[in-house]
Amino acid sequence: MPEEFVIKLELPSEMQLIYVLDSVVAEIVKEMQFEEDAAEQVNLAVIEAGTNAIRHGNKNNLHKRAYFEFHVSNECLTIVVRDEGEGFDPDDVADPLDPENLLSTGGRGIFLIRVSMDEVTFSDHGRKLTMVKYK
Amino acid sequence: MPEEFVIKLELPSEMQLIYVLDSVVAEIVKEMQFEEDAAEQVNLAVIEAGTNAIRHGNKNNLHKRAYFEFHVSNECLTIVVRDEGEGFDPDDVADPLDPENLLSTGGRGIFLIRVSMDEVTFSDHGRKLTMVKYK
Amino acid sequence: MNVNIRERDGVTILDIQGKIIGSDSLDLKRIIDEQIASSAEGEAKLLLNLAKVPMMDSSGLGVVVAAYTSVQRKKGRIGLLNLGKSINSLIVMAKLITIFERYNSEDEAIAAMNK
Amino acid sequence: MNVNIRERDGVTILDIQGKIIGSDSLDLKRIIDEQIASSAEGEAKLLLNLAKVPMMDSSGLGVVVAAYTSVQRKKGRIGLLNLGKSINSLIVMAKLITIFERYNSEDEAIAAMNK
Ligand SMILES: Nc1ncnc2c1ncn2[C@@H]1O[C@H](COP(=O)(O)OP(=O)(O)O)[C@@H](O)[C@H]1O
Ligand SMILES: Nc1ncnc2c1ncn2[C@@H]1O[C@H](COP(=O)(O)OP(=O)(O)O)[C@@H](O)[C@H]1O
Repeated sequence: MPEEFVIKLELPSEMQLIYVLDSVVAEIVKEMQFEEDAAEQVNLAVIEAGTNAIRHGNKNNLHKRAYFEFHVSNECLTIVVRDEGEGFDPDDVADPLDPENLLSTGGRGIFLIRVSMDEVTFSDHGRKLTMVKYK
Repeated sequence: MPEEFVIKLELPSEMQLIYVLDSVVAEIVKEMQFEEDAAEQVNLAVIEAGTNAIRHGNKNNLHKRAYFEFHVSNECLTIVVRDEGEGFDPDDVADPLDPENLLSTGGRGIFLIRVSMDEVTFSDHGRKLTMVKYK
Repeated sequence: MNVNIRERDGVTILDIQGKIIGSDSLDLKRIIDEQIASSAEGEAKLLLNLAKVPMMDSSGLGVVVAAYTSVQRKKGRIGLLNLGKSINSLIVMAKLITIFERYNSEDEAIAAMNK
Repeated sequence: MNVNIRERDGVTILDIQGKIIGSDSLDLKRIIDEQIASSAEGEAKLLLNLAKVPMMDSSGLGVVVAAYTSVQRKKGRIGLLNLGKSINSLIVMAKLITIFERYNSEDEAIAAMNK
């Protein structure tokens, strides 16, 4: 594989298309020869980020789009996810490990992204998420 | 599934990435519930078009990109493939069914695209290929 | 995702196949809710067979948590069968490992849930 | 794409697994060329088992045509085993159906290629 390159994917905000995202990630981590555990963590983080962009960011509005960039290099995979929503404050999200939230039915997505990836940065008021996984 | 929407994919010109394209197409035809034969024809046409864009159009130059658009509607799938090459004259391609070409090792890609899809149009001097498959 | 439903010794077994991601969790929630709703108080015994589920996202996990809560409320039980490594670590990360009954064999699960 | 190579009664069988698309055809060509190069005149007998190949693109087909030509030149034979519907129709569309020896059973193929 060559040094470094970028794959881009752009989806309308329709949850059923998460499988398209899933298949792209699966091929990229396979091509990059990530180890199985790391591959599954990347897969999970991307699905969580895509779901948030489509559901919370774009509010399932089919005219709004979710943008995915996969920056492939020899050392790591950097993934950028952007939506066209109103943004949010990623620091103001409840801790799903707080005992009172343990049996909550939601609120674990961002937490799982943070534990699955090596670097996680939100910008543009939460509308842009950049995450890195080293090999 | 909603009325009509567009999925976009952008790849650097690296033949190994054809599997990313392949997986995106597979998910889209599955989601659209194409019949098996039609799904395989779309799959083949997209692979041929992607291969041509990367190999002949962009000449495997990693800094040049291949662009794919999948326009999904209830009646059909319209696929647009673009490259950043020098273009070519699609009418000036040898007929692979001509007896003297039958045992040629190449030259069947565009032919297979034409027989697999319902509508095939080249524009921008062969740099843009639009193809339609009805359900 | 596909779900097959069968009964064994008073336990409703859901054999789930495929990743549980995106909108799959809504489908799964509907199926589980129906099963719980149609069980009498104290009779809801649900076993989710995840042997053929290679991956689950946080909304899938949320559905399992919701199922746990509803079943508790009806004084029933819910068990997870054949968790793969990745779903197991999902549950560990979410600190839910001590909450769910987990089994590696169907016989064992059925026996335990009927005790 | 993966290729496993085995010998049976003087026939080299290539069990191919996975789609043959994109750069796979270069890999396949290298493997086939080696097999043909290492066979003596009149001895090159190649059987491509495509049972587990769900799809092949035009470059894959080009490799099969090239193999046919090289084998002919060496007075050998090449056969295609277990063609699925989609590869069969690819070969039909390319008007190569009368060119290739095709078989649906390995025993039959081996017997025919040793005649
Ligand atoms: N892209 C986004 N745009 C707007 N709000 C978001 C976005 N991502 C997450 N959020 C907000 O953060 C909350 C927590 O997200 P998350 O941890 O993924 O859990 P969940 O999606 O289950 O609510 C969401 O409920 C939502 O309010
Ligand atoms: N996107 C493209 N840009 C430039 N030339 C192209 C493109 N697609 C096809 N061609 C030209 O048309 C020829 C025939 O293409 P095709 O029928 O796909 O067969 P093959 O790829 O096996 O040569 C190619 O050899 C190439 O010269």
